[in-house]
Amino acid sequence: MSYIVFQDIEKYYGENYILKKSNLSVEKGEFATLLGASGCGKSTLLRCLAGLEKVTNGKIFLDGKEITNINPRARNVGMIFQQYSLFPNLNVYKNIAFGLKMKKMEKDTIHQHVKEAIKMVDLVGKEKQYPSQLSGGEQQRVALARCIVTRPKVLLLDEPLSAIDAKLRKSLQSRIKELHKELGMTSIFVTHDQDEAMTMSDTIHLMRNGVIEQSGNPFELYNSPKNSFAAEFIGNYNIFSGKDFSKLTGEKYKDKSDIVIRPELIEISNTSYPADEKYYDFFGTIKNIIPQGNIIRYSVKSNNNLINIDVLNNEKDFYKIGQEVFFRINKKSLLIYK
Amino acid sequence: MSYIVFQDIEKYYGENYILKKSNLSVEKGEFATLLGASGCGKSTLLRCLAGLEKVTNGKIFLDGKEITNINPRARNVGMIFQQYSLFPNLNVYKNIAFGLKMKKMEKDTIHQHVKEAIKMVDLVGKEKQYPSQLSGGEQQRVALARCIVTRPKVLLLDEPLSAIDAKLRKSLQSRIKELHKELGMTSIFVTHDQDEAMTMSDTIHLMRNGVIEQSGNPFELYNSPKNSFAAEFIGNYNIFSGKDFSKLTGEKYKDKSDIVIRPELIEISNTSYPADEKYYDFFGTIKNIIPQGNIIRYSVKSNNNLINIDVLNNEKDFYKIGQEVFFRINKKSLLIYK
Amino acid sequence: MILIVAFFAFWEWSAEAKLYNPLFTSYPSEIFRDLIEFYVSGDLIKHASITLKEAFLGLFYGSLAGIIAGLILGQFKSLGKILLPIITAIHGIPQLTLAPVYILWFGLGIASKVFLAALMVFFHVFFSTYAGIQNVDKKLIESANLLGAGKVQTLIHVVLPTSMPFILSGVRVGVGSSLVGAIIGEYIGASAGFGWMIAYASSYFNIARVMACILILLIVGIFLNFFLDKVEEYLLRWRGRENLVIENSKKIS
Amino acid sequence: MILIVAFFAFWEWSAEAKLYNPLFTSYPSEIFRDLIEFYVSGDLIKHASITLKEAFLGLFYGSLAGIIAGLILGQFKSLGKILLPIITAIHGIPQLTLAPVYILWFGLGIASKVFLAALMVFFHVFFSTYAGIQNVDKKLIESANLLGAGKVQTLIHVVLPTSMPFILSGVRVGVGSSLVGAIIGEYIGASAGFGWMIAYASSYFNIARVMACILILLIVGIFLNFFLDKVEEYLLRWRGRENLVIENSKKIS
Repeated sequence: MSYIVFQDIEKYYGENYILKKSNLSVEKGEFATLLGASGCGKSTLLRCLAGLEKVTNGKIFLDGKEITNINPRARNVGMIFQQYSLFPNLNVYKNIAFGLKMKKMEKDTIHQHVKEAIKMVDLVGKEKQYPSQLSGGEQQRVALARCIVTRPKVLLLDEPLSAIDAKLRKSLQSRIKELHKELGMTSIFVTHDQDEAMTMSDTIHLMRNGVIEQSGNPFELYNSPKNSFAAEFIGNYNIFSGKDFSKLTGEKYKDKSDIVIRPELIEISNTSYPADEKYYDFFGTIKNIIPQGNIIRYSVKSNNNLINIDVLNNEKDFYKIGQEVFFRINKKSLLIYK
Repeated sequence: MSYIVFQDIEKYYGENYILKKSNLSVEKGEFATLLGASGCGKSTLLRCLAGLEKVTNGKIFLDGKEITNINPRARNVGMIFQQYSLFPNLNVYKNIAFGLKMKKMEKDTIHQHVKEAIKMVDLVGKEKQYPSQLSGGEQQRVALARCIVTRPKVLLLDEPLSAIDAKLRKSLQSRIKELHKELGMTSIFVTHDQDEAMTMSDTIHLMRNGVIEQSGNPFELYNSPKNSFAAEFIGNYNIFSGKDFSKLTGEKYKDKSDIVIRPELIEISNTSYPADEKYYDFFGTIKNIIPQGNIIRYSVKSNNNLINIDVLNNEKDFYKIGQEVFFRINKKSLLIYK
Repeated sequence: MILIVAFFAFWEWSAEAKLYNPLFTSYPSEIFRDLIEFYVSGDLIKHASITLKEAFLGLFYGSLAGIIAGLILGQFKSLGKILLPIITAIHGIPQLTLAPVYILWFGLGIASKVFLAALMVFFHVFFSTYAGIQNVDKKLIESANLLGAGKVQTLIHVVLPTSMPFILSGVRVGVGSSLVGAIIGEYIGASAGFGWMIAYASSYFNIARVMACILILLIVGIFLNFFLDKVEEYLLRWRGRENLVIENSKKIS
Repeated sequence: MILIVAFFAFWEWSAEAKLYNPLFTSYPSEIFRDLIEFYVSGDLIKHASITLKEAFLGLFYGSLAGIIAGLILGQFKSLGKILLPIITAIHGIPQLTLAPVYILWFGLGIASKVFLAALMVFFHVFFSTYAGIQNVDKKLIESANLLGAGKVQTLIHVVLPTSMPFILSGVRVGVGSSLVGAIIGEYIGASAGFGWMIAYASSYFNIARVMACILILLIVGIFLNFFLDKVEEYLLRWRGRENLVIENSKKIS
């Protein structure tokens, strides 16, 4: 049995469901992410594991024991919230010591553990400051220390970085990843940001409307989305209706199917490609160039379709707006849904 | 003379300066961006143009006239704030009509203009709602409409998208870009997010500590940063000290210089490259793989240096953690500072 | 509703059963009888109208003065810096304790009670108006300015409406204060009004009459609150759910 | 400081010059003379100690009852739903207008004033404590719970400290109310205390004595406020600048 198991979890509020037959398992030491738009039930699922929400149906197992109806106090689960949620009347040291004090540890042991945790999150020298004197990033680091100092069986992170600005977020992402590895702690991370999910996770569980749509590692999710919802959510896929794509290629696709292709799999050139059975060949005009740092995205118009093509910004070839270009798509790289 | 000219603008608070000898010009119809970390003076510069801050020294010209000391009312400048700043007691229609009412336009003309603006920002049907009933994205669209309906000479956007969540931000970015093009309106956009600056701007002005460090189009800034600050701010450059780089390559670089190389310009392979005078050749071990959607970033350890290499996620070659790889850097693509 | 009926029933029963000295609270039935007598004799209308007149005049003048003073001091920051500490110091003296002085100054008639009521209302409304103006988002004023609004237009179209929640919360507190002011004034020196009636009745141990007066006060209070709720609902119809929650928590405190 | 001296000088001068009837405000010099006499005769200490005793006892019992009731109703939501409307209804009757009834109940002595003062304090403290508890971030309670704290520990370590700003703001308002309660009680029926002294002096047109009493009240008020500032500063030392601004705007309103 996996370290954490959600078995047919359902959560209803009256007639409305938040979660519907959700099954999920997380291995010991894994960094799992629940990814989805707001309202998809990802936070609720996390809160069910912590015991902060009661499940309507289903069972939850942690470390071999069923914990479905156990008091949150007794679950030994650590949780970090978006809003930091530090105790405002306690200084950094006392905030971090809180959990150990509740466990009636000895003062000396507490001191040693807290000191160590403060070092881990790089807050040496800030022990006596109150939360109101700290920046958002520092507060979240205190929250992290307050959790890990109690060595919980699993660390739950409920959009912990959403309130922190872009530059700082990256450094906190790697700090969380490092701590996760260092302590070998099982972690479940909730986010609506697919980039964050992709760079941090061992496994991503994509959720929609209370249901887990797809689970897999970042490459599986990005390269082989299960349906057009997943494709759209995770990447910047070009999505064609079967009708449009039939017109474009001259081959017959079902009208109602979705044909999906990643922009970085399309090859572009200013000379025509040699005929090749394995490829669809196209011809079009550059309509827009969107620089994205290490990537350049060309919007190419071909036969009334706008197609995005991503190339590496390594100055080998560069096309201008209005220029006519050739591009081709490997038939194998197409994904067809329905 | 350019459409907007900042001439030696300085702003002091007592002894402390916010802006120091800032020179900047913006052409008619241009989409210019002020990019920098918080506190760099970018918002202050914008507010000086709007007349909301008095400049200590220097002159500002708009459309050929000096406006340095003119009342903000009389400048005909539109501004959008991060916090939306709609009049909470007026509904959407009346918010948008406010500027025209102040200009004592006739009711019929106002009605026509407002209707048109509401259509432009896709808010038809929401005319009678109050700001508190709208989402953040909708509120910002109202703010946009309230500005453009008065046809200002220049549209100032002070981090308008920072409070809006990631998914929605992209669609608002393109809506703003479209409106800019459609109305041919000169726009100045302030942001701390280099990706946002890159995808939206005709020209980026990178600021630090009240000074403009570098101006140029997105490609110029990304591909040829003027110094290591710009390189670090704009991209994910690998930055080596001269000392380290000398060790790595065996060639002599000044100890105190910074050698800087973009991760997407490094070539990686599992077989060794043929000897080539134009390249430095290296050998290392994959330490980490960070999937970033259309890009895969490999962290390669070579001679105690961690080097990031970006390749397109197009499944041609894929390396595993622990694998030994060859990589090379074109000497021409190195940037050396100081 | 059931709760109220049950409460009266329990009161009547416990007083009848002499669980305590009924002199202390009288019987609901007796209070009701007295209420009718009070009304039939014409005394109710007479005394009520005097007290309400004092309270309303006090509320009107006090609110008017408070709003005007608040707007002026809120607009002209430098003037505010000088006058605010003075007003705060005067506010430090509990106005009600000065009731005897005001009666000395303005006589036993209606003027002294109106003045007392108005003074109490003034401070509430002034401080809340002032706080409301301080609280107006600066960016709103800048937006109005950039959209072409002058100082007066900004005051009328932006500052006044957005500080309305604060002003109204001041007026709401003022309603109660004006009633208290009028009644306390009447206790100390008057020959008519609800306050006089309560003081007079209690000096003759006519508890039923005292209770009748209190009942009427309670009803007046409930009615005024309901009325103010409606006014506020209308004037602040632009506020969303979120703001209403904040307002509610304020009301409770 | 200069302002105060100037104010007194102007007062003395304008009264001397008979710009208005000096009977209305007396002269600062005469007030000062009376103040000394008041003190020397021992009356000041006697009356002041009675009034302050009433006020402090009222403050103590009222705050205690308010905090306890607030905590209980805040913790047990279902109980709160039943009792809150009742307490709110009772609060709807302005307590001060009931002063004659309390004197009837508890006699002319100190008990009736303490009761009145305590009752006024109770409502302020109760509602602010209750609001404070409602206002505690739910995530804080959840965090404490996940970190192993039980219900009582959460109450002591999390709920009570984080609602302290609200409780203290209730107590702060209560300080003024308890003084007002004691003095109004004394106006209506007493034979000693500051309130009695003011009523007595004004009935003999002894304006200097009235003014002396008011001056002392003002000084007591300033001292108490300063003391409360210090207590608050200490108890809420964990609050940052931002929160202080909010608190200040609350104080003003």
